[in-house]
Amino acid sequence: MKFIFMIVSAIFVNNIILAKYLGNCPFLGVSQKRDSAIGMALAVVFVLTMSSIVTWIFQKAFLEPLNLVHLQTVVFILVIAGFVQLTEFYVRKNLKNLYQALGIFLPLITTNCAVLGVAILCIRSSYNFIETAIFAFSSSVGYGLAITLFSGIRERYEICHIPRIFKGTAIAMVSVGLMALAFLGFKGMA
Amino acid sequence: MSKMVKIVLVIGVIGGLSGTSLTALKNSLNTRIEAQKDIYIRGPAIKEIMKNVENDPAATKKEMTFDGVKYVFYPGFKGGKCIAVAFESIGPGGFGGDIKLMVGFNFENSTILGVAATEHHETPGIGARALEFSYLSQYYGLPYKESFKLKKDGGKIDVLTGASYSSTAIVSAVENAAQLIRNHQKEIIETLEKSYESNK
Amino acid sequence: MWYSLAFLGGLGIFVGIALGIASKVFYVKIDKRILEVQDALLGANCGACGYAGCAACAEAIVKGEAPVTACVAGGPTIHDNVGRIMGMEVGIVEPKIWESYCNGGERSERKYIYEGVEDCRAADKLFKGDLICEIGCLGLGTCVNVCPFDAIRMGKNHLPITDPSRCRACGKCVEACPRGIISLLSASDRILHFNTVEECLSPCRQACPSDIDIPRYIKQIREGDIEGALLTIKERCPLPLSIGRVCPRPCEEVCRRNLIDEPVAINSLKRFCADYEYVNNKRIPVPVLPDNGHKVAVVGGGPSGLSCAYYLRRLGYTVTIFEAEPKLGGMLRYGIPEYRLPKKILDWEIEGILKLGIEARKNVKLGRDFNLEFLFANGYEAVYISIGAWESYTLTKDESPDGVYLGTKFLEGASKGEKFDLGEKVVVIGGGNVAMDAARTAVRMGVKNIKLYCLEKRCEMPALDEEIEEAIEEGVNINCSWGFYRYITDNGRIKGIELQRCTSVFDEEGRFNPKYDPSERMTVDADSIILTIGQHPDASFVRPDERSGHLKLTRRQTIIVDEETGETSEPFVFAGGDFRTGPDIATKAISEGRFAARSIHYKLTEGHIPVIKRQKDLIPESQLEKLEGVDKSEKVKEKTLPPEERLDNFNELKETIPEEKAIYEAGRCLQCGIYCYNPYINPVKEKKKTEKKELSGT
Amino acid sequence: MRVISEFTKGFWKDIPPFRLVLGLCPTLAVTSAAKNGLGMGLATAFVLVCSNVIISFLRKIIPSEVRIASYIVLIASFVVIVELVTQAYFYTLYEQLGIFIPLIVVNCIILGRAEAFASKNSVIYSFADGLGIGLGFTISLTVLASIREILGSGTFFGMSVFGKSYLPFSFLVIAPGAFICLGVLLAVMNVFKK
Repeated sequence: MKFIFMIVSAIFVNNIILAKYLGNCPFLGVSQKRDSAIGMALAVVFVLTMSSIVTWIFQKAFLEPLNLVHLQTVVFILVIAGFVQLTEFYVRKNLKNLYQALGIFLPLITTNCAVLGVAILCIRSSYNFIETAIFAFSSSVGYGLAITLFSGIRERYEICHIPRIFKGTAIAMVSVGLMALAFLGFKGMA
Repeated sequence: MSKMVKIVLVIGVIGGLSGTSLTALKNSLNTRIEAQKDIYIRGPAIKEIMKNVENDPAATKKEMTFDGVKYVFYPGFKGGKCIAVAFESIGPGGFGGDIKLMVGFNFENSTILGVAATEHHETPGIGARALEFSYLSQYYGLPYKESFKLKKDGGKIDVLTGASYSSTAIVSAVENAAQLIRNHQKEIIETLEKSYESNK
Repeated sequence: MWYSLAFLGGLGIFVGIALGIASKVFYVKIDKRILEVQDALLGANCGACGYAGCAACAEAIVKGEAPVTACVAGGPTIHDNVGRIMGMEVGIVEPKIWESYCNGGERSERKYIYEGVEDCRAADKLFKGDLICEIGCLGLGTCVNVCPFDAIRMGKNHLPITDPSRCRACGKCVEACPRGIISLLSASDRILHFNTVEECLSPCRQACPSDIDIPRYIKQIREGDIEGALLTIKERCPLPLSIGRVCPRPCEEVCRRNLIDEPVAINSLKRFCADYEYVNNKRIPVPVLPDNGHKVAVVGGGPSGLSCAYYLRRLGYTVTIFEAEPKLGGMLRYGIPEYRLPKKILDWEIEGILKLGIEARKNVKLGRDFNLEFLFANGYEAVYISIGAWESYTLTKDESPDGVYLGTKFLEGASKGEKFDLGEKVVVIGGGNVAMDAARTAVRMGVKNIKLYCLEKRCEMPALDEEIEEAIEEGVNINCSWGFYRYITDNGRIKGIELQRCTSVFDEEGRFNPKYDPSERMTVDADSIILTIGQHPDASFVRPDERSGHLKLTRRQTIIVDEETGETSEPFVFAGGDFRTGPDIATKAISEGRFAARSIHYKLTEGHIPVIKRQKDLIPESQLEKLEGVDKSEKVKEKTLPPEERLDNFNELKETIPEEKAIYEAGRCLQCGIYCYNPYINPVKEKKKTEKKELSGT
Repeated sequence: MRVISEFTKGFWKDIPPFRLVLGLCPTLAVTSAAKNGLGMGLATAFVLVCSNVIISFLRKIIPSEVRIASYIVLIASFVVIVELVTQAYFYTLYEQLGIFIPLIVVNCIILGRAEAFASKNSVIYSFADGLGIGLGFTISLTVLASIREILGSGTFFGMSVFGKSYLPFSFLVIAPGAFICLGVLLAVMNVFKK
């Protein structure tokens, strides 16, 4: 039951983009087309889950025993960057189709604050290993949901007449706001 | 190959230097950070809970270990006698993670002296409402010898609508703290009075 | 303290080593330019540009899909650097030219009245738009809205027009247009383009063997942009001076004006453009890409070989033509008589082609002086063989008696100025254009009595009507439905020929299979006989012990190539022209040459040749039954020398039409699409200036 | 004089996040109160200036293959310094900004300036650039935060603006309000854009 609440909360109520303001730059950048949005979503699910797990292990295996918790930020970002880069190298060489679909989004994730943010959140909320995995996975699913839905909205904007000054990022921000407002309706579920 | 060595060397040196200097900084700032936490987090909570004491609870804090868990007790004295104590208790499973509460106990009449939040990640306006005085005040003055339960579990505690998760976390935090007092009240009072004496 | 030093330093070293090794182990080859651009970019992988990271963005910039300013995060400094990198390549990245192929749009009838969102994409979703024409411009201006540079606007006729000075060729409009009307093609894209079945092709474009964009150049002539028209023609035909004179004009046969009056004089207009360049003696520069380092050999300097060499050169290849004869031009030089194509003009035209930087080696024959091994050993990466079809068929298996001349040899000799002892009575056997050329050449050599015999009935004769009529005017006596029976000789010298009645030429399946009635025979006296009954290639260079032995030939000695690519069974060897098709018209040979250029280009740069659905047969929907709203108008004809002035000289027969007539004639063009045409364009006075502007973009 | 232009471009020409649409997460997350906006802006500016200076200083030593990794480590180190210092001296701010202090590391503006500017320019220009862009970011954040605080809570830097009778437009304090407020501000900026 606790896990179900955790999942629902992470996907809908505390959606990392719409409620926690994480990962906005790539969210706005890659949401212009549905296909790339879906690719990005899947890549985020993979990287976010994996890197949260890896950083959790680093935290518990090295940082806490060695009393180096204050180096968390440096270590995490280095680990995530290295991990993502390695995955990209591997996928590009050995899984060409996957690379075309997902791999090209991998480097983008290094500087996606959602990835580092969720990794730190898991530690700050003192989640155990399983909770970390579930929380990270469902948060990333929430990210994927938001970016996919949003890309649909943005594709629609192409055929709408938008006031000149609102064209581009401005209208995108306003619509993210409206989407966040809609997601606020999920609050009752908590 | 020499290029490879250079790459590895540069990044290693940068990493090592930054690690060392950050640790040095951390060590030099550590006491200040702890003091800040006392002032800004626990301080206000304790002040809110303990109003009529002669000492500064934060200055007379004392660490004790029960069942392998470290607790920091903030005692309140009146005429050299320990009449109250406050300490941090963790309520697992709040909506945004664990909730940390400062729970105060009045030894004079065996009631809860007060409850105040020190750390939480609840949603503002929703779960966070459960951490405001208006909700937490229902605990004030309740006897701690009985266990604390929500009304739906047969207890006396109201659930805040829309914040059931936070309410549950709070009640379990208070109950955990009460349990510790129930089991170790004497021991705690003795230790605290002894150290108060010796510090005087 | 030491922990942190060791731990963070160690972690750094570990990450460094791991990435270093991984980048070697998982190394993937990437275009050098992409790496350069990527290096210049931010490297933050922030995604603000809309691409998946800096690598993807760099790729898009190099491909020209993204502007050099794509990196939002980078700011002007990075834009400058990227621009500099791309700028170094400007010579290679050709400017792309915006074009919308739809001339129709509103000309089409409507299926229903559309009142939805003012957006073509939305309109297109509803039963493929409100127009009957499902490929035409919907005219709702989506391209105008998506253009980030305000370069597009809707013209008066609801067709988009662009301002070339503003267009950055970003491709947003191409992507947005649901009909795929807009294209951004560079000069080389256009050279590599062949008509496909998906396009909106007017009947004349469908019929043109060279795929010339006929309505476009006619429109340019109407607007007075003759140089532009010539460049349009030269995208598909490098020899407009010659083709404008000798083409049998399959385009005019299908011109929609045939339904009303007479076809537009398409070929005369082409000749007009070409002569404009020739008469003013200024070579209009054509875009040629910088050298790309690839070397290609073209064997055979006829129209097909010249075409292949010309287009490869324009794409940046180093090309060498190997020609067996002392001069280039092939059948255009040696098969077409002077009065139809003056050699001076042909020389000027070929000189123009060679001036682009093509080397020509003359008097060297494949199989005699060199072979394929020699070419590949000398650094040529691909070979195009277009040796033509020069061997004439004969009527008997034995050696022909004295006084029997083979058509090609006769014409070749005549064009080289050789003297022939034809006697007084000459018989020409054959009914094609070569027969007419031979007979009319004989007329100009002073022969008075020329009889021509052919198997076909008058209406079946493959020669152009115009040619036949002109031959009759010049006194050639044409006799149909006669076939050869035997020669009559005297001491090995021809005396006459015995003919038999031919009842039918083709069998029920349309194959050449003549039937004779042996009971009806006649004998004709002749001092000499010219045989023009067809040619075949001379494939004697194919030797089993050489690389050429891999080439496959048909029974008629023509070569077998892959229909989709023009490549022979031997890799990197391509073939075309008459060598592949057997004797055919020059325009077809030119098209084959360009097609081979395309294939060679893809083969050498990308390794494989993309296959397209080429339009070959006429598209049935485009064959209209009647035209509405079109007024009759008279066709402009080229001025022809009167028959009495032609008999004793090889002066050019026809004159170029003058400019005002050309513009008038261009005005007769209906600017057809597949389904629609424009009845309102008529050969009326000059267009107003504003309207000119309106049209220039489309 | 170039120093001055490098410095001033951050205030209008390249002002983030309005002109350079980057660093949106902190822009949205911490601007519910003017104090937080100012604090976050200054923290970011500090990291930006320090990292710009040190990266420009080391630009000839760091091999290009690992430059991004090295930059990240350097930036992260300054972030940790900010983290520790705010914790020690501005504890309430530290609590308010929460995880957005460590997330300064992944703010594209910082890595962006490091790569685009500091790695190619001398220390003095990099300093000017970092300071300009950093202060520009601070101004943006403070402006946005002020709007949200004044309208959303009726206060400015914690001081009541409209008095007790004002019913705060509390929508602006939560996430949707943040997005829409920024959207409208971007549109307003577009009015001035040529």
